[in-house]
Amino acid sequence: MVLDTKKNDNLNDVEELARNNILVTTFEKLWNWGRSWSFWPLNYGCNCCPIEVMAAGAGRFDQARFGYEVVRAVPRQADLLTVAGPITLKMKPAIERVWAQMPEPKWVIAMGNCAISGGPFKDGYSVLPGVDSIIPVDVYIPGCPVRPEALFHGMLELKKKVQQGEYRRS
Amino acid sequence: MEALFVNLAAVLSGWLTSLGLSPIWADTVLLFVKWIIVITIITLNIIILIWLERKVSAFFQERLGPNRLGPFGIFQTIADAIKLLTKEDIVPSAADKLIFKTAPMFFIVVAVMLYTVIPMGQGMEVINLNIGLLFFISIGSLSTIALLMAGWGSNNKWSLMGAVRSVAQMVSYEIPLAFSLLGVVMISGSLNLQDIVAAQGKLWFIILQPIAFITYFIAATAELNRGPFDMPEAEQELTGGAYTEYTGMRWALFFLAEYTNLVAVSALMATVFLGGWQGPWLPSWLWIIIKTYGVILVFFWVKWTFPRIRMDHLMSFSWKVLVPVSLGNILLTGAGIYFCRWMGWC
Amino acid sequence: MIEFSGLSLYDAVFTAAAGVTVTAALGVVLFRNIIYSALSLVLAFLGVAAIYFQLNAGFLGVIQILVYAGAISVLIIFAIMLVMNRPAGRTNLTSPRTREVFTGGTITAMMLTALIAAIGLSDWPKTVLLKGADDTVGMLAELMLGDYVVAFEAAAILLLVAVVGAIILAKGVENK
Amino acid sequence: MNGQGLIKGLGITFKHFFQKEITEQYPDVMPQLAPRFRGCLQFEFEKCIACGICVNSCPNNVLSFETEKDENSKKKKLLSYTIDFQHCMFCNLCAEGCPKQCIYFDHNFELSSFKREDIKMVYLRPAEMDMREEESTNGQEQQESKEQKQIDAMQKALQKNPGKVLSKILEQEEDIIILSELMQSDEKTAGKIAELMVKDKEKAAKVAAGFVNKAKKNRAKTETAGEGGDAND
Repeated sequence: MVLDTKKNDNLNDVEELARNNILVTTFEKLWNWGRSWSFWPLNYGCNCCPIEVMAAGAGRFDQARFGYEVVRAVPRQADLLTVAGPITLKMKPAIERVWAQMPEPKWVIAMGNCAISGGPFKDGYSVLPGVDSIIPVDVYIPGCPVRPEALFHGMLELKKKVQQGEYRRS
Repeated sequence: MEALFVNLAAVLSGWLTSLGLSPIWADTVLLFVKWIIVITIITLNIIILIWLERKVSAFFQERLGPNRLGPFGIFQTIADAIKLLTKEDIVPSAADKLIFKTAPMFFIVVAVMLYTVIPMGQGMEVINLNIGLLFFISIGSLSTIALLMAGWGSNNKWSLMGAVRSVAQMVSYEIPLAFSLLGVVMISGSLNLQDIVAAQGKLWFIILQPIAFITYFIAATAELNRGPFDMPEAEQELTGGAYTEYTGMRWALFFLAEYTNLVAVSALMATVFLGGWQGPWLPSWLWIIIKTYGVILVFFWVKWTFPRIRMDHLMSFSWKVLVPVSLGNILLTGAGIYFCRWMGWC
Repeated sequence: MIEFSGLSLYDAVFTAAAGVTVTAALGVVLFRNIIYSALSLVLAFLGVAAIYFQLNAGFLGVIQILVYAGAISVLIIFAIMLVMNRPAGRTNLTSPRTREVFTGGTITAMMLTALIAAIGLSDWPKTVLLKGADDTVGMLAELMLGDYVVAFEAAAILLLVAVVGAIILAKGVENK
Repeated sequence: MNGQGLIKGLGITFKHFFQKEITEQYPDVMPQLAPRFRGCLQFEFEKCIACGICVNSCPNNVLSFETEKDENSKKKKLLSYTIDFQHCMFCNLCAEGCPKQCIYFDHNFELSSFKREDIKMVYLRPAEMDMREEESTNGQEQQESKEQKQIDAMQKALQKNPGKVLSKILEQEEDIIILSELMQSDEKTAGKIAELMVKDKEKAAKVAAGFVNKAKKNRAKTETAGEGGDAND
């Protein structure tokens, strides 16, 4: 194990140690592989994007090809929160709670322009300017509504991100 | 090939006695080895089974199913298992921690215990109990308690509701389940599963007992909490039923146990109604696997065809249709046996 | 059967099963949470079933599991859950008063005396019944449906009456 | 009879089990999109005349631009153009109103990004544009080069959004699709139509109609030939 002696910062040393630790990094790679191939989504949405989510799960587009079809109704067993709709002030506590109930590691996809920024409803008195104002978002998928293929693209991008290990752990 | 595993067991037993162990201890060690083998096979089998269900359900809906990981997506379940193993393990602060943590273990232990008596081939079973069938039913009834523990321990309204439903459902469906097997017991005159298999040398009991087969199939579907009778974890009404609060590996244990139950019940069905390990050309342990998988595919077929039915319909179906029909079947079988003896056929 | 001597495996298994049974039975009485009591009742039933199995009374053991552990205790837990309306931690008796202790103690002592007397005065067979031990079910069937068929059917009718009575109590009788 | 429906249902799933899967394999095979599918909003800086119609017609304030008045020619000069894509609802009003067709939707739908800032698209004035303006001197040359430029632009537009451009010379949607397919396979035809569309619109319409008829005839011929072949088999 070679440590960079020039770096005096302790934190860097720890990171360096972690990076050079063969055992842990290999396991980490395996875990990330497993995680990236099995996002079990929990879907939130209002009207048009969820229709596309349903289409994505159905025969023509088939989310199951990537192994992401196990849609859980329970946040406790979900890995991926798909927010597909504008967040109103009334739904804000629900989203926050569901997010808090999901076990780590967890990810969020903001699907559609409503979820990203409030979309056409951005001037509404009760609409939040995007999900990222309450919970951290990993992938933004613009569209109105998002095509099922675009949703897959977002999920595959997230897969790349997870496989590289670049995700936060709160 | 036929006596492959039996010979292996004999060799192991001989080796153990040559080490200086007394026969009783050698038998005990051998029993544990058998258990470990059974558990390993169950786990591997279930990894394949979950993949199979995803693939089969996809084909029923003209989809492709998992096809990215490995050939035909066969490693999909392994990725899921790795993910579930590394998930955060949440125990709700308001839950009854002891009961919450014990429930999945209890469930899987009960599910694995079912394999004690199932004959996996000629002379291949963990214990040759003379009351095997009854043992299977009685151990199967214990899984209710595990669900009840999960539902109550979670301290969650969905969990409790799911547990209450599952208990009501399983207690009512145990009666037609046991009654439909009684016809078979009356014909074969034994509760030993190997004897029942031997009694089917000429004619499978599915031909002699078609009504019992159908009632058993329906009751078993309800006992397994599988669709269309998956009321206890109805996602649309109860989010996750008794498993609502479980995360990661604890939830996976429940899932594993459900599939273990599925395989056990299918294997029992193959044993009792479809001639067990008997069959031409192939070795006996292969026949039981083929038959079990056939029954499992029928379970999949039923699950992915029918929508979930209502709770009160489910209960009234059990008490008003299945129980009388299975009782009638017993009466009919008794009359048939008397008639047969009177005519001098048997 | 295999002959045993000293502390054999047989004894070890019996000790384990008996230990579980006694501990669980104590748990039923001593737990302050009534759900815990009910669940340890299940454990006690299972321990008793294990002892039955060891005594070569497999049928009895299986019925013990099926009826007591699988059905009756489930119904007990079910009833507790449905009617319980206070925190589970304080559902069992915590500090019984002197009078209750006295009454309960007296009854227990009487029962125990009767039981010991019954065990001590009976003429038990000194050897385990080995002949035909494989067919305990058949023997039981012959006894129940042959010699004691009247008692058996009477018990069945009693149960039926109880069920009908329970339904009438629960649903009420409509006056026409 | 009771249970008949159950058996029928089982039969249906059994039938579907053996039918061919209808799944599209997206990342391997790209989906067939309709010609007028609205994917990502594209902007061509050089063609924009900064009239502001797009900005005014946008219901969600997605678009905005900065201009500067040129001292010499007293024309408005576009400095930057911003598409804040996160509010867009793909209504196409901007593209419909644009007189120069410099804003349009292409077929790219893979827009997901890890950061919200990446969704916003900002177009800055390219440096070559100023240089080119200084270079232009002679009137005749300018006229010619202007025409050439227009033809080039038209060709580009035809490539990017054939349906919209061709709707000016052809009326029926069916014909438009046929012609756009024809042009995709044959560059020469595309160039010819673009040239004619800039110079003489009526003639362009006639030529286009001719092409369409020819294509239709060819298609009919191949179809009948195919049928004949089947009959012979």
